[in-house]
Amino acid sequence: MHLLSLLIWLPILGAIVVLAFGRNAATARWLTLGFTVATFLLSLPLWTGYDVTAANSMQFVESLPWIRMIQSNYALGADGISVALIVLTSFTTVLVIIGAWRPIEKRVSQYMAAMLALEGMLIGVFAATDALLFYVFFEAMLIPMFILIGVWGGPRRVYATLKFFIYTFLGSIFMLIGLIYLHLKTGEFSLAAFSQAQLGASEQTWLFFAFLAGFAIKVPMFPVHTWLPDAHVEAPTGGSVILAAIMLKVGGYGFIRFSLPITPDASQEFAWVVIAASLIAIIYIGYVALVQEDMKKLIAYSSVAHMGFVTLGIFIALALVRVNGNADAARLGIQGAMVQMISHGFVSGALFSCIGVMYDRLHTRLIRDYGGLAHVMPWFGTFMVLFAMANCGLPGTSGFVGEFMVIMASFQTSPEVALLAAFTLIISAAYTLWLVKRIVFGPVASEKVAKMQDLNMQEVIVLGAFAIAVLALGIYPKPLTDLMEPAVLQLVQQLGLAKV
Amino acid sequence: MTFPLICFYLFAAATTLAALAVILVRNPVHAALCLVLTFFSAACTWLLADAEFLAIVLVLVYVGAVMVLFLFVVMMLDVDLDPLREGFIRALPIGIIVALVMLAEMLALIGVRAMDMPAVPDPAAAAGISNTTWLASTLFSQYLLPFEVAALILTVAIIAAIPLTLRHRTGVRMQNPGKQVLVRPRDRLRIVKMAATKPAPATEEANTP
Amino acid sequence: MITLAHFLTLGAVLFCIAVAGIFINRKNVITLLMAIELMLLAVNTNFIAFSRFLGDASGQVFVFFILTVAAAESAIGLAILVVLFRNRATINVDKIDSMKG
Amino acid sequence: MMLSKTILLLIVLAPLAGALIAGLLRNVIGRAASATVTIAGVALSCALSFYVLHQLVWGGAATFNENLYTWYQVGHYSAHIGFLVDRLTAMMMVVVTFVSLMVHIYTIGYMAEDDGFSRFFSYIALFTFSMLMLVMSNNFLQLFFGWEAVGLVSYLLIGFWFKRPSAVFANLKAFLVNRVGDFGFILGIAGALLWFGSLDYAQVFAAAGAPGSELLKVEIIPGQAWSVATVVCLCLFVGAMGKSAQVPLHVWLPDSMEGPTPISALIHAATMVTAGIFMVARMSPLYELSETALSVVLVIGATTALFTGLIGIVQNDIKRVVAYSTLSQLGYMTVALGVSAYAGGVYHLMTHAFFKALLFLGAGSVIVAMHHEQDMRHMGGLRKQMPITWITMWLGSLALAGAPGFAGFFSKDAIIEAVGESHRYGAGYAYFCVLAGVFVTALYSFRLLYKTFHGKPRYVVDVHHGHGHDDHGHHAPGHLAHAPHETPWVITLPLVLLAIPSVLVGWSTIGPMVFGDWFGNAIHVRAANDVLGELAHEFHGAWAMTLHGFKQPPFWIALAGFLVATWIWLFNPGVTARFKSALKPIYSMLVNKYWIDELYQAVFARGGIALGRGLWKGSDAGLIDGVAVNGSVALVDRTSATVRWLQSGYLYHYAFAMILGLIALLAGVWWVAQTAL
Amino acid sequence: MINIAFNPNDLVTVLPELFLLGATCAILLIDLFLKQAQRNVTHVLSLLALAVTAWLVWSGAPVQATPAFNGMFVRDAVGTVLKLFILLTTALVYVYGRLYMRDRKLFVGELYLLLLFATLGMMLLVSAGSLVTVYLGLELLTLSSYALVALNRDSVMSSEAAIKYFVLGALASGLLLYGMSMLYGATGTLDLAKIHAAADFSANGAHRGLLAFGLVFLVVGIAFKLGAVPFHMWLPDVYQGAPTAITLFIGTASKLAAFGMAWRLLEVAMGGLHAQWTMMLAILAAVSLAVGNVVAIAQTNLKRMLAYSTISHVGFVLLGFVNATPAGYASAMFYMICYAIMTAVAFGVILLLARAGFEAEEIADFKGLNQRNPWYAGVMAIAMFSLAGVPPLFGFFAKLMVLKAVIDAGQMWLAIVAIVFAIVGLFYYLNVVKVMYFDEPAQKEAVALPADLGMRWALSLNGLALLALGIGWGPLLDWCNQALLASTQFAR
Repeated sequence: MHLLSLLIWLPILGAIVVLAFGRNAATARWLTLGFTVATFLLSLPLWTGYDVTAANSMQFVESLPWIRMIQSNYALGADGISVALIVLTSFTTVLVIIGAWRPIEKRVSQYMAAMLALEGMLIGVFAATDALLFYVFFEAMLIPMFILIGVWGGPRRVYATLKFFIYTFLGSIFMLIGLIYLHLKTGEFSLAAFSQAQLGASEQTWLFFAFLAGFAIKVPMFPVHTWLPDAHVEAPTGGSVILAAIMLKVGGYGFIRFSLPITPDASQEFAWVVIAASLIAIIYIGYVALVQEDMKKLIAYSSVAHMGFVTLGIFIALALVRVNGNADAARLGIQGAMVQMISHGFVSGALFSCIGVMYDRLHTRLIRDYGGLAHVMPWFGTFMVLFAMANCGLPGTSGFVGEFMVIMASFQTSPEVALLAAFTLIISAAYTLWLVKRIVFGPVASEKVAKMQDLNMQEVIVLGAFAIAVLALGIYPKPLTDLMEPAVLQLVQQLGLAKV
Repeated sequence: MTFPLICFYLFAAATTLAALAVILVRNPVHAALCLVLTFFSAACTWLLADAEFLAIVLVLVYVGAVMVLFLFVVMMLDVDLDPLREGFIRALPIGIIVALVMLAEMLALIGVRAMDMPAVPDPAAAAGISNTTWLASTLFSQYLLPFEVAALILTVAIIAAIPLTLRHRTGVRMQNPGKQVLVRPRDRLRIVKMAATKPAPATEEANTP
Repeated sequence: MITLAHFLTLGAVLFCIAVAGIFINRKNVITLLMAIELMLLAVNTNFIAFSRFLGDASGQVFVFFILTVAAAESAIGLAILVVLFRNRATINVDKIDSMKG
Repeated sequence: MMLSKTILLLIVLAPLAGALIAGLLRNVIGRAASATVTIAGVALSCALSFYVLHQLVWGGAATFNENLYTWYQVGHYSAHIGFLVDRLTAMMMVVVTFVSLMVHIYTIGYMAEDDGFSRFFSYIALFTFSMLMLVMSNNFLQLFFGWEAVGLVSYLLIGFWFKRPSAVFANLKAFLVNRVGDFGFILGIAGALLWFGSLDYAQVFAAAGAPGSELLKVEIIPGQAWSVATVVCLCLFVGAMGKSAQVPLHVWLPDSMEGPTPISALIHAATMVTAGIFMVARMSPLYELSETALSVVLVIGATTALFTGLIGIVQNDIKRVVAYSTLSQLGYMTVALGVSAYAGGVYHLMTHAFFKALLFLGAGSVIVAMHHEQDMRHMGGLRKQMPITWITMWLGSLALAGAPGFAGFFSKDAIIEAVGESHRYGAGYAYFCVLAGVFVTALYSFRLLYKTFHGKPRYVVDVHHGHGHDDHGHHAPGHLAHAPHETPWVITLPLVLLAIPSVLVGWSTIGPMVFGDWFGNAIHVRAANDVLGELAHEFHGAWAMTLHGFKQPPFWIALAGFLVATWIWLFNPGVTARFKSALKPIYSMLVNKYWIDELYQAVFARGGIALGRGLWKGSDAGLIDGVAVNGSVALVDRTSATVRWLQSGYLYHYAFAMILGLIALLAGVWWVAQTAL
Repeated sequence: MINIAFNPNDLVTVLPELFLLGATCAILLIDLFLKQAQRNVTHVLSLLALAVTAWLVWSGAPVQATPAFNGMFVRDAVGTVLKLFILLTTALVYVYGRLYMRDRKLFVGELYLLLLFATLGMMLLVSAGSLVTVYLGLELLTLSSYALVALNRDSVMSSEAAIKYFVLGALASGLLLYGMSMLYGATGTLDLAKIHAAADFSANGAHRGLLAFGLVFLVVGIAFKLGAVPFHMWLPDVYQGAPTAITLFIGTASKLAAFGMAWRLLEVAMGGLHAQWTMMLAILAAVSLAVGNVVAIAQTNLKRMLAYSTISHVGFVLLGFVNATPAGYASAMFYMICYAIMTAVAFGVILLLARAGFEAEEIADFKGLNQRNPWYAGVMAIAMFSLAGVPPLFGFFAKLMVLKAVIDAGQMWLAIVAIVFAIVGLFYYLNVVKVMYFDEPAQKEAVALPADLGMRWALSLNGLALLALGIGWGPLLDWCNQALLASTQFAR
């Protein structure tokens, strides 16, 4: 049963089918919905079929020789971390397609095809266990995203999409150098071989920074985050959702898959760099988010801040396992980072969908154009407040879980770090709720706002699904953490062993 | 200093000076002529190296064909000379410096001083054959393939040069003698019958009120 | 006695004159072509000298080919020059700059 | 015997179910059903809470401590959802559900004409659920969940009338200030997890109580070794300061009066704000480890008790007076905690819940009668129109002022005496504050009564001025569409029901709860700190305490306050103007609430925005984007535009380039050859 | 006395070339008797000739490298691979260029003949076993190319490009010859393999200076042919000035041939001095990458932009040489083949969109192509992404292999330079995609494309090949690798 292959190629096949037969917009929509739903349903057996008790955390393994000469294989596999992210991807894509049902009117089939291709590649990234295959998916997904932002984007879309493409390409190509080096060192491209490669201190150092370049930009971390606000602002709603909900996760996933196991010693030595950048992201970016005038930009900055928790959790784990010898806390940190990723997927996806709902009605994203939506769109207001609360990490919503775990874990090694990280409680509430205050509450801002219609069917489905996910994860995160536990455990054990 | 050496110096000097003249004279026609002189002198030095056949070929082919072609083109194009010399003085020092630097590097790298070895006995002479025979035996045995290719190259030159320069001018009036001969009077002259009387002018009447 | 060095030096000098010619004659394409002919002469001199001093015929054979090709080259080159002159009414290199940057 | 898990779950989930039904299906089921279903849920919850209390106190039930489900389990780190139900919890459950039930009933009347009727019920039921989760928690995680959840509902309710800019400002402010507290709180939780190894109360207390735990030190600031208990307790207390509105995080509570009055009663007086007090009492095993932390608690509490009370004197908004009174009373509770008189604090919490809810609901009743006029300057003489409200308000005020025999007397007197007994650092200051606070309390309490119910009416009834909706803000100040009259029974009934415990609850409970061992091991006090234990020796029953109370300074001070208030506001209302001008600096300081709001506004709000803008424009847009990103792009572009002209179009330049390249390569080779030799 | 040593087996070895020569002569004669309207016969015959030649090359490929004509000619695996792709790309020139040339009244017999002769020259060049054959093959190619560039003799641009090409090309071949004379002087032979055997490459060798000196000139000649900075100056002007079909030819087939020449001269003949030439090539590569990518950004003419892009790609090819091992050469060859295929697509689309009187060579001409002709916009986008080196397209893997070779050679700095400028390169490739997809078209309605089904299919397949080879590039890489392993082994 080649489940992972199916998950990767079904959407890509769907993209071709939609391009070929999607002349009619309605056909394109329904076809796409069919493919995404099928993919989502197929991804569920990953979760249910994942055996947490098995000795090997990597399951659903597939391997075919790809390029014999360089020992690169079409190798797929998924551990709990991958499974979680794959399910997130297939889930979010369905919602994105539903969300795009009405707003996307021009060149529908191309939009849908780009989304499907993107989905397939994203799943590919999370499923690849061959570094070259990973890299191919990692980079290839830039193409549909580039087109998505550029064709269906806002007025400054060209600047934004070029910036997005070049920025991310810049980082990843440095990573490519690292991958090639590792290939020369080990003679193959499998991630398992990479993680077992014996590397000296200086080798690890530059490899670490090569990977950092790739993943830090993707995450994105301070100070290489500036592509994100622009990309988000200009992207169509679906693009923003995918970007925030899934693409950013690739960076965090990369840290877990590459940086930590391959260069554990350098990661430990330079963890402070990442931790410092994460803390800056949490506080500095929080302040920047506070003063944004464009809603999407605000949420984009908030994404940067939230992803700071991901990197913090990942790298605090190193200090925990290496310095404090506290493997359990390290697991907590990584779990926290992972939960934060999944949660941020839901929350940011939902928030961007909310902004899309507003944008579709008023065609502006400026905060000052809105106000009093709770009065004219009560259901929308409810959802918006819920997701805002999740965004500022209210317990009971998914946003809290990851933050809580990361703060707990980081306190185990450094109360100072935890202190700065916990600052998010204040600043995230400040920017998110101030946003809510200005758009949802208060007097109805204008005649136009007064005429806004409450959510339609598709929007209710999208936001409702996100809401259920946010609450479910917030109330009962254990299924998720249990799913990821074997993989995290294995990673932490690996971290404990020095390579130098 | 032997006689051949003196000859060599003489011819070499002539070659060099003529070559300098090629690049320094104003008029392309003069330059081409200087080039001819350069080739002549060089051919002489080649003779000193026992390369009689090539020396003759150089004179025959180059001076006889190529240089004439050059001259032909120069004259055909009838170029305005004055603008072509602008910036000459300005470029001269640079040219000299570059050439000298180049020369120094080349000589240093080749290691000319290490090359003062005498010539081996002329193998052709040793074998008792002429230089031409010696050359030909190599050419037609070892270098058969290149020889054929050289022929191809000449073919290409023809195929290429003809369409580039051959020009069917349109709009040029030419006489066709055959047609002129075959012409008949009725082709040229047509007799048109016209009414004998002219209608009265109506304009004057119209003008009177 | 004539040594290899003499010929090589002559070749080098001719070569450098050719180079200087390219530098000095900034305007006239024909002179540029002549400079290149000089360069070929330098090459040929080298080959002949080496051939003589090594007692090997292939050098001279090569010269033979070079002369052949150079003739063909001149034919094509001059043909192109004629085409150019017809189009531009000049062979002034300074004027031939419709493509740049 | 064991408490039934099902019953406990029912207590928690009944309000939640009500909230969800009323909230999500409000358009389907209608207003009446929304109210019914929530009230039913809370009533069930309340009844069961009483049952649980009964079981624990008289039924001999053991403390219930069980996890319901695991939230996450990573290595030995785990977090659960579970209940710890002992007498402390049970008492809180009863207080919460009872007051909540009263408020629910009251709301039917108070919100009768509001569009958001169903929504309101949904919110308050949700609040009840959250508060129960908070108090019933057996671990820090769930505590924090409840902590934040009540904050959320508070946020939603303060901003209930979301079209009012002041309301949405106030709710944002409340949430943010609370978040500052939570910031400390979560660090405290993390500290407990680090140093005591668990999120579970029982395990944390066990670890903290283990010998040698005092010796644990941590150097947050290098060279300054602090006891970990101090660090944890202080961090947790920051949370309590936020939630229980202690100075300097008190600023949100007065503004929270933007919410509907039932909310003020339920959340911002009786229950939510006391969560901090409850939490510290719950954490008493930890706090007992740290003298330093307790001193801080003491000083902060004392400061709050006195200085916020002072502001109450100059307020004209009826609800704000009660709000400042709440602040002040919360200060009292905190002071009690600070002197290790946890039981006293919790006891005051309970009595205060009843009488403060009463006062708020009474104030709300007045407001309804006055058609949503809240300014006392436009009231007066209402005692004739609304006698029930008047009497119950008097009873509540007497309780608040600590008139002997009333519930407030017992609790407050116990606290004051405990402070007097304590030798903790800062106790002297605290003693002064709480004594002075008694005077202040009397002053503003009776000022409120006099200005509202006595004297001459200061409002005008414009009968012609429209009819129908009593929409807020439609009338000029002091102009009413109808004459005020007594409010319907759904409003007065809760007043009466609350007045009963306000008056009577002290008699039977003071003995066991404060001076006895009623709380059992729920509250842990070290013998050396046990001021209540000291006082217990002198306690000979409630009657004796009441009589004794007449001899104590608090009574005389309160009496002085009463007399002054009576003299000024009942007999010489004009004298206030003279006071105002005579004490202008003090007066303006009080009116402006010590300028703390302005300070925060300038430093944190505007400062934060300025900082953010600076970072955004300067660093993000300027440095990173401007210089690094677009700068490098511009550099490449410029280079490109420049370098392309090397391709000059001139043949000889092209040839030069080749020759120069050749020369350079030759030189390179030559140079390498030279160096190699 | 003249001893003509002629081995009839040699004719079998050169059978493909021989056939092509014969076919060319036949076409030359047939074409003379054709009217302009029947020119398609020449077209078909030429394609046929190329196809048969390719079949001969493929089917007769010897297991072991076979020298012929006294080592003048070597038929080996490297030659086979390169020839096949040379023939393929030349065929593409015919297919893509037919309508374009017809619209410009350049649909003449000479076009076909000169291209065939050039192809023959390239085949000779890549199989050369001697300096003489290198020179003659090169001249056969370049002389034909000069003429092809000038073919549109009424065009100012064409003739200007031709004269520039010619003068600089003559200069370059002069320099190359000078280098060859030095090699000859140092070793006394013109045979490439013998040069390697005879030369004393040791640091204190007798003719060390001479060899090094000659090497510099060889490198210059190679660099010129490839178009490496600073010997690249002809390239943008020729790309722009030449008729687009000819640009396609110069950009694809002749680059492959240049690769073959580079390999023959540098590895087969001068392998012993690789320490020297890798250094030179490294510098040339770095400068080419820099100049090519940076200057391309400023271009508004697509052909010119592609010229600069070529320069940068040449930088990459040279990087493969820096690791002077069969694997390194294989990566360079792989890259060159990849580059040829990608460029064919790009020029193919230009040719497709060009009409009589409209060149479609300005980037602005592609505005909104996606709305007019989405399929070809897609094909062009694939080409651009591939040129930019974005996976999963072929171009990425070529870059990957080259980078691997460079890093393997320990030249990390070069790899960094390469990727930094690859980023710079993204700008202009993406700009083309941007123009096609994001900009509004000048006119809304679809432009009628020439109804040459063969061209459309070929172009589509060519574009899809970039995608297909991006997924299944392994066999091609293996092929290149084995070819170079075998050939290098033989050359030693």
